Amino acid sequence: MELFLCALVLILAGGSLGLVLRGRTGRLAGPLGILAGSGLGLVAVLRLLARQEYPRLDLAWGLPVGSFSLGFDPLTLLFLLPCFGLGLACPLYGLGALAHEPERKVRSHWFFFSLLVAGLALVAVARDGFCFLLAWEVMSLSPFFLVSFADEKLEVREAAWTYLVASHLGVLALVAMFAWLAGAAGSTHFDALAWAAPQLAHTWPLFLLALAGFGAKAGLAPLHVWLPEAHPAAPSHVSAFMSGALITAGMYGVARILVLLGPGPAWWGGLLLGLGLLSALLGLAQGLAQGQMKRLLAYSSVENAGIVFLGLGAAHLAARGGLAPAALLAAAGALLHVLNHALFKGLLFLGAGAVLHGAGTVEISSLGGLLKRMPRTGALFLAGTAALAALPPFNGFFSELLIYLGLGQAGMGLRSAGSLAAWGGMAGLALAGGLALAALAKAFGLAFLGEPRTPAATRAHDPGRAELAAMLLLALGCAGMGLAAPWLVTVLAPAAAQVAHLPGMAALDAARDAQSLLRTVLVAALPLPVLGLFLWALRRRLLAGRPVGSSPTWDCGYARPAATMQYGPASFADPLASALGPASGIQHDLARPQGLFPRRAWHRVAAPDLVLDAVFRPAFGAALWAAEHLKWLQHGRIPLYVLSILAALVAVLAWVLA
Amino acid sequence: MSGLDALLTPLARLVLALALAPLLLGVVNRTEALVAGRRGKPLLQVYFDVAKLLRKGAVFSTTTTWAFGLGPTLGLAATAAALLLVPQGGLPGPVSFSGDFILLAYLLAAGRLATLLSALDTGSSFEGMGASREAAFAALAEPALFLALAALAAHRGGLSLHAMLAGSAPGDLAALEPAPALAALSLFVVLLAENCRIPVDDPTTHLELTMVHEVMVLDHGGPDLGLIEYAAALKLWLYCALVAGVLLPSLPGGLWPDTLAVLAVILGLGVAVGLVESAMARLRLNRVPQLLTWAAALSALALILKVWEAGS
Amino acid sequence: MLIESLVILPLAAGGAALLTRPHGPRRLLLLVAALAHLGLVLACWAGPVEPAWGGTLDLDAAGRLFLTIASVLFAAAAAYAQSYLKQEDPGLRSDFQEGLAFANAPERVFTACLLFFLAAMTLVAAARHLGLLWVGVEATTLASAPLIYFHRHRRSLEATWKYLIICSVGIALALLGNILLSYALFDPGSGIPPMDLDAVLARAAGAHPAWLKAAFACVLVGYGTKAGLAPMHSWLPDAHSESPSLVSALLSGALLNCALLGVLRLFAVCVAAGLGDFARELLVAFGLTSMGVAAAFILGQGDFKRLLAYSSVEHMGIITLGIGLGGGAAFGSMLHLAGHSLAKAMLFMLAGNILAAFHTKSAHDVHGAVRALPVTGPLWVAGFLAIVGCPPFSLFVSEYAIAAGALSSGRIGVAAAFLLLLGVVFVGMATPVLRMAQGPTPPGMAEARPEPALAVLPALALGCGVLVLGLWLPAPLAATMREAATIFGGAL
Amino acid sequence: MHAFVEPLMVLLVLVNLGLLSVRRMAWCIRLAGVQGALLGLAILALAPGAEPEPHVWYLAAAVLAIKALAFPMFLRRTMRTLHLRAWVEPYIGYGLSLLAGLAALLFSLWLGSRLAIPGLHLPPLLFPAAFTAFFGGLTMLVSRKKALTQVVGFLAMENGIFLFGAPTLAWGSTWMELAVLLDVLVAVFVMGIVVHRIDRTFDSIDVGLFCSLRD
Repeated sequence: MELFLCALVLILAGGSLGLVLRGRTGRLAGPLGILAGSGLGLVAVLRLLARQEYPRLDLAWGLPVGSFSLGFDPLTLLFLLPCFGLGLACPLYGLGALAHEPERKVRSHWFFFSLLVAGLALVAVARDGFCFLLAWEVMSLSPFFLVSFADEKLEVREAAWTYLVASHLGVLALVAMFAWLAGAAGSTHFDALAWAAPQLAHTWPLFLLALAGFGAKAGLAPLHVWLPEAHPAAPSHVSAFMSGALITAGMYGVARILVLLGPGPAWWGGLLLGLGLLSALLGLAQGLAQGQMKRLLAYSSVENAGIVFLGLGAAHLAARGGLAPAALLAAAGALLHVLNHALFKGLLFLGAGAVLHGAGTVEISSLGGLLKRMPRTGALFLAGTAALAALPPFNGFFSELLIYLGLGQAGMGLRSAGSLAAWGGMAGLALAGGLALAALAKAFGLAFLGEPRTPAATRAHDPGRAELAAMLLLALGCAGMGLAAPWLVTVLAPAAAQVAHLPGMAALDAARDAQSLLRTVLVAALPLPVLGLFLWALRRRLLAGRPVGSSPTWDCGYARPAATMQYGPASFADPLASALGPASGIQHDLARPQGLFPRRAWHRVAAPDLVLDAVFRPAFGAALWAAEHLKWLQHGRIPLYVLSILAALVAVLAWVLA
Repeated sequence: MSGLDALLTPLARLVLALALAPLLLGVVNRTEALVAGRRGKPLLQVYFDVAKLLRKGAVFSTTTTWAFGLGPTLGLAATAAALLLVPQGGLPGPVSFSGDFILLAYLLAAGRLATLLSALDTGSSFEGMGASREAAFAALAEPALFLALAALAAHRGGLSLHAMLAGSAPGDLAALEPAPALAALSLFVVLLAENCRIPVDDPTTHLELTMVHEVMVLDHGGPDLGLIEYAAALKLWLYCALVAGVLLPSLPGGLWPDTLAVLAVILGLGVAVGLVESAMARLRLNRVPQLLTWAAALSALALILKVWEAGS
Repeated sequence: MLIESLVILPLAAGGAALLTRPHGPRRLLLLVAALAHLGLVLACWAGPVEPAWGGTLDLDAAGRLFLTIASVLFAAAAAYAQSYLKQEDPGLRSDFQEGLAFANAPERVFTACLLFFLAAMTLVAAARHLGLLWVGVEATTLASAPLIYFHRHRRSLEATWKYLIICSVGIALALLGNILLSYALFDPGSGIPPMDLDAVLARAAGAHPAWLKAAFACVLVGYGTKAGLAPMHSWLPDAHSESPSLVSALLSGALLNCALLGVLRLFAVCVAAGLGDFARELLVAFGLTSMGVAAAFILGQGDFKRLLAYSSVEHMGIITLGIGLGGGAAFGSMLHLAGHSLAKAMLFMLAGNILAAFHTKSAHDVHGAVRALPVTGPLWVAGFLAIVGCPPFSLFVSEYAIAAGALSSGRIGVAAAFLLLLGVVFVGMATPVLRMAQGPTPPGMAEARPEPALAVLPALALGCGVLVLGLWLPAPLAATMREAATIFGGAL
Repeated sequence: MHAFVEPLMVLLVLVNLGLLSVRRMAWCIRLAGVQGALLGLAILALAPGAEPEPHVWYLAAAVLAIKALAFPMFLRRTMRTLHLRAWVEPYIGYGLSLLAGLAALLFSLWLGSRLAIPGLHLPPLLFPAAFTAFFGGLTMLVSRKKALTQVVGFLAMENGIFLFGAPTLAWGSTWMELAVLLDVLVAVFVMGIVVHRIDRTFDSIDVGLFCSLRD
């Protein structure tokens, strides 16, 4: 506990010192503080995990509501990992990436970054509803300042605005939820809330409020709209942290509320599963259609959030159906996926940042052939891609496998609707897997392979050492987590048992089974790399000493091939997009050449967010329209103002005396 | 069966599969030729092709990088690794566990990603086109595959491929029950799609604009192409083995009749593929998703039937 | 002596200001008087205060709270005035909106009226007699009208006239309410009691309900007009947008509170008479109406001073709503009162700086404030976060308490409306405020010009105040707020 | 003195209706003065006991001085110095204003019927008279264009409230009423000053011009 508090103090001190100090020390104080603090925090968390200690602490509190209660439990420890893990990688990357930015901006940037990391850590350890809300809001607000780093650009300002509004509206739902629950409990302490929840006649409004509030943060469709806007606008290490760590706060919130509210009805699980599936599929359908790498990755975060919620929903369904092993598998899969996602999405966003830095753009249609020019970034990005596509033996596969297994067991064990939901979840997850593969092949294949489509891409180069080190750290994490998956299951089991309300013994047994299963899986997956290496060697051996020529790519005899004629992002996505219909949201803007002497012709493809365009923009527009039409009330004429007072008086008197 | 046999028999069948897979392609080709009234290529033509290719040199595009080599090597490695999981003829595969079908699907996905990246590495729009279509069709085939396996899992009550395909009592004729029959049909469609057979793709055409798989490997030559051809044969064998597992009742007899039966069914499926190819025309590209959706719908129907049956 | 001196000190200083011709000493006098007043107010916190004028002046917890807020704000405004008045050109100049020539009112009058305004507010806060309270509120109107008309151009004149007429009507209604109240307390034995608050409270239980209800209705509409409750708020955006920024700060942060105190005093009588539920209904209705109307006007608002003004309407609605909900929400209201005053005064002062630098009140034409004004810009964003109730600012705590109060009393609809309107207001304010703060500076405007220290320090101090109250509520202050909430029928 | 109460009240109601229907500014101001005078008399008439106590006399004198003399003089002077046109210039026609006055009378009667206190014997017409004055004043505020008429309307409103409060003098302290009176006095003077300003700035005191501040 002391170690953890020291870490928090270090992080905050670094950021605040950076705000005060000038010059080089001012630039460095922030990132170094966060790095040191995150390292310390990681040590603290790992120690507590290893010892299975769950200390608690109450500190002095100066407000009449709430209390400053902190505490650890398996769930908290688990969710601290992405926070501190990415707290190690992202500032390291940012150190290099921001080296040439103006000092004033950089210093305030690191200040808000430190607030974000510390706020996120506090969210996980808070044991009091009000304290939680405070930390939550600090954590939610600071990314606004981080996203608007390059605020001279209009789209950045708009993205930051979208983020701010989405996150604040989410907070309002959370305020309602906690206030409601605290009103019933008479205290905001989590213990009191957990005690009070079962006494309530209806807990479903609380659950729905929490789902709205936390789901908005986690990127759960249809509340995900801020993600595809904010991630491309933010500096890449911020996108990486937001995508890998910040959105886990939303997942943590849902997991925590499932713990606090106690075992709810089965339909909660169904709802979670359904929304998770919707997020996964919508996120991919839309992500596939994107031509901008960071936007694509942002949608992939929506997808992965969906997978996590799908796992949580399946766990809930299975637990309510009395299938403890299935529940444990699904819950452990969901939680493991949280960690995995932090690693590979962090890696990919950093990689996208390296592309942005090296080639000056992340528009896939302007890239190409980067693997030759940025070989290290390319290799690391490919590793991240494979992990994200859940290919064995990388980490992503194991979490999805656990969720599949949970779904499968639930499908076989549950009856009627529950069973169909589980099977449907499995089919959806499979579709998501296929779509993810297509989207990632597009992101990596079109940007890193082939010929450069623009001169800027020709001049691309690998980033500096700090950036590469940060990416390497995460790539090693992806591979390591894959190899360590069987052991991780037992580490995660207590948290999974907590989320799914499983008795300790059943969870322990199930975890042991899962561990031995995963060991087998690991062994079964090993032939792939082994055989692959063998075949690679065989191929080199066969070609050695034989005539090996090189020539331009065979283009079926086309006279003047050009790099821009390569398959581009829109054409690559077209078959799937047309198969998916309107779900991909692709919009074509086509001006055909016309007449004998055609003027300019063009074909632009865009894929704006469907929910944003179909729901939120019209809703906000309608509110604005209504507000504009109410403004005649303030017409400027005194007689009518006095009349309104008179009317108010007469109305009140009539109501009072009637 | 002794312990050693339990290990050795699946391995032996694996070796058999590795050895006979090119023959299966030959059977398909020969069937087509016979239906068309030609004599056709020799049954062992694929063996000759692969052997010749492995002995050749290669020409690499100047655009390509090391990613170009991923397709042939990882593609074959993934298919071979996946074959390890497939039960053939009443016995589990060499590796079998609850949920092994998921590993199978993702191993195949890994191979697919490697092929896609090799194709994109050439920078040619033809290969990009092929990659794009391959990615699309594979993504849409995935739910059909999982739903079919789920229906089988619900039918036979187990999550390993062995349980799904061979868990029934001896003499249980799966083809006569609605759920497994539908699942088998669905799996067969997936087989056609995944192996780029008509009506999804025409492996013999040379019009690039209509091809999927062939166009992806346009730039590969020499040993690379040899590996790819062999991997294609293995993949076809793998899917045929899956479908055969659904169709084939567990035989009460010993090891040999069992093995022979499974070989017969697999080769029979090869004939079926050949017949389909002869009887049907290629679908328009934008009809393929519909076909795959139908396959998924069939499996879903099978699944719903099973769940409804269990509930009532 | 303490209370009398609280009233007399600013009066005397105002008189002296009228007589002092040179600018320097008079501005200093303003600051000294403000600080002295603040010192005296702080002295009131030390212990119980002797009532004055036969008990008609006394400070209970509510009075102390309201007075302290007013005094703190006045001190900040006085400090701000030092730099503000120095920047003001005394001669004829052209109005940036319409291009018409105008001059300022004499600074002597302005300073004196400021001080009289403080005296009147002190009177309102300290009054223990409903008649005196009324006189005080009317006096605030009269003292502040010349303040609004400091810049002597057409629009400020229009604003002043509207302010005068509408507030006078409102206050007349309040007078009617007071008279109705005295009838309500009629007792055949002893007749009608004096309007001394203690006596009124003592006899409230025997009041005639219909009369008391009518009285409360009149007072609510009457003082509510001055407190800016919708639909009687119509004067407020005009007056706030046209008056000098430091006056807007005082109007919004201090004057509205004082008027609301009038409503709350009578509300306490209603509670004592057992009509609490009835009165609460009215307060909740007016609170929500104010929030709703303010939200509608905040959405798409193009003038940033009017934006802040409508935000005041919204916050007065929140406070009224909280009192109406009672219980913990009433405590939240008291905290909200303090937080809103500090934050809003801060924002108005910063708006003044922005206005001075950009020469426009249009939120569309201002951008890049963070770059152009290195202190004002960030504080402007911080102030925005404070006023919309983001933690760690104190308005979050109070808004939480009010929402919790609504939910724990089972009024889910009210809570939902409250939170929804908060969300609408947040969106409505975020758009212009952030547009102003971010982005490149307008062409022709230098980046980063440092502001005078006294133009930003008061705002900074107020901002720190809101921040501190959001993290740590000092025990005496918390106790006073709790007591004040209890006076107005709440309990934590 | 009590005998005069009833006729006084009737007179007040009539003056009110008159205020709403006169067309000339001068008459309007004159009627406001008459209303003030009647108010002073009403205070005397409403005082308890056979002979009013000294403090009631003082207050009545102050009311007469301020409301019956000072205000009309001040307003007339303002009118002269501003060279105003003689007409009242209504938004709402005289007939409608009168109807509004009658509606106010009816609403006042209804209010009076709802508010009755056992043991408290108010003069029977006090309530309607006071409230008609009050609502009539408000109606003037709402329905007249000139800033000066609005001041008159405000005065009429205040008079109504004052009349309504007059009976409480029997029990209360006078100084509070005096303070109120003083406040109103200052208010009217401030308004007068502002009216002068308006005239100088806009060359008119038509408040219909006041619509530049709006959303």
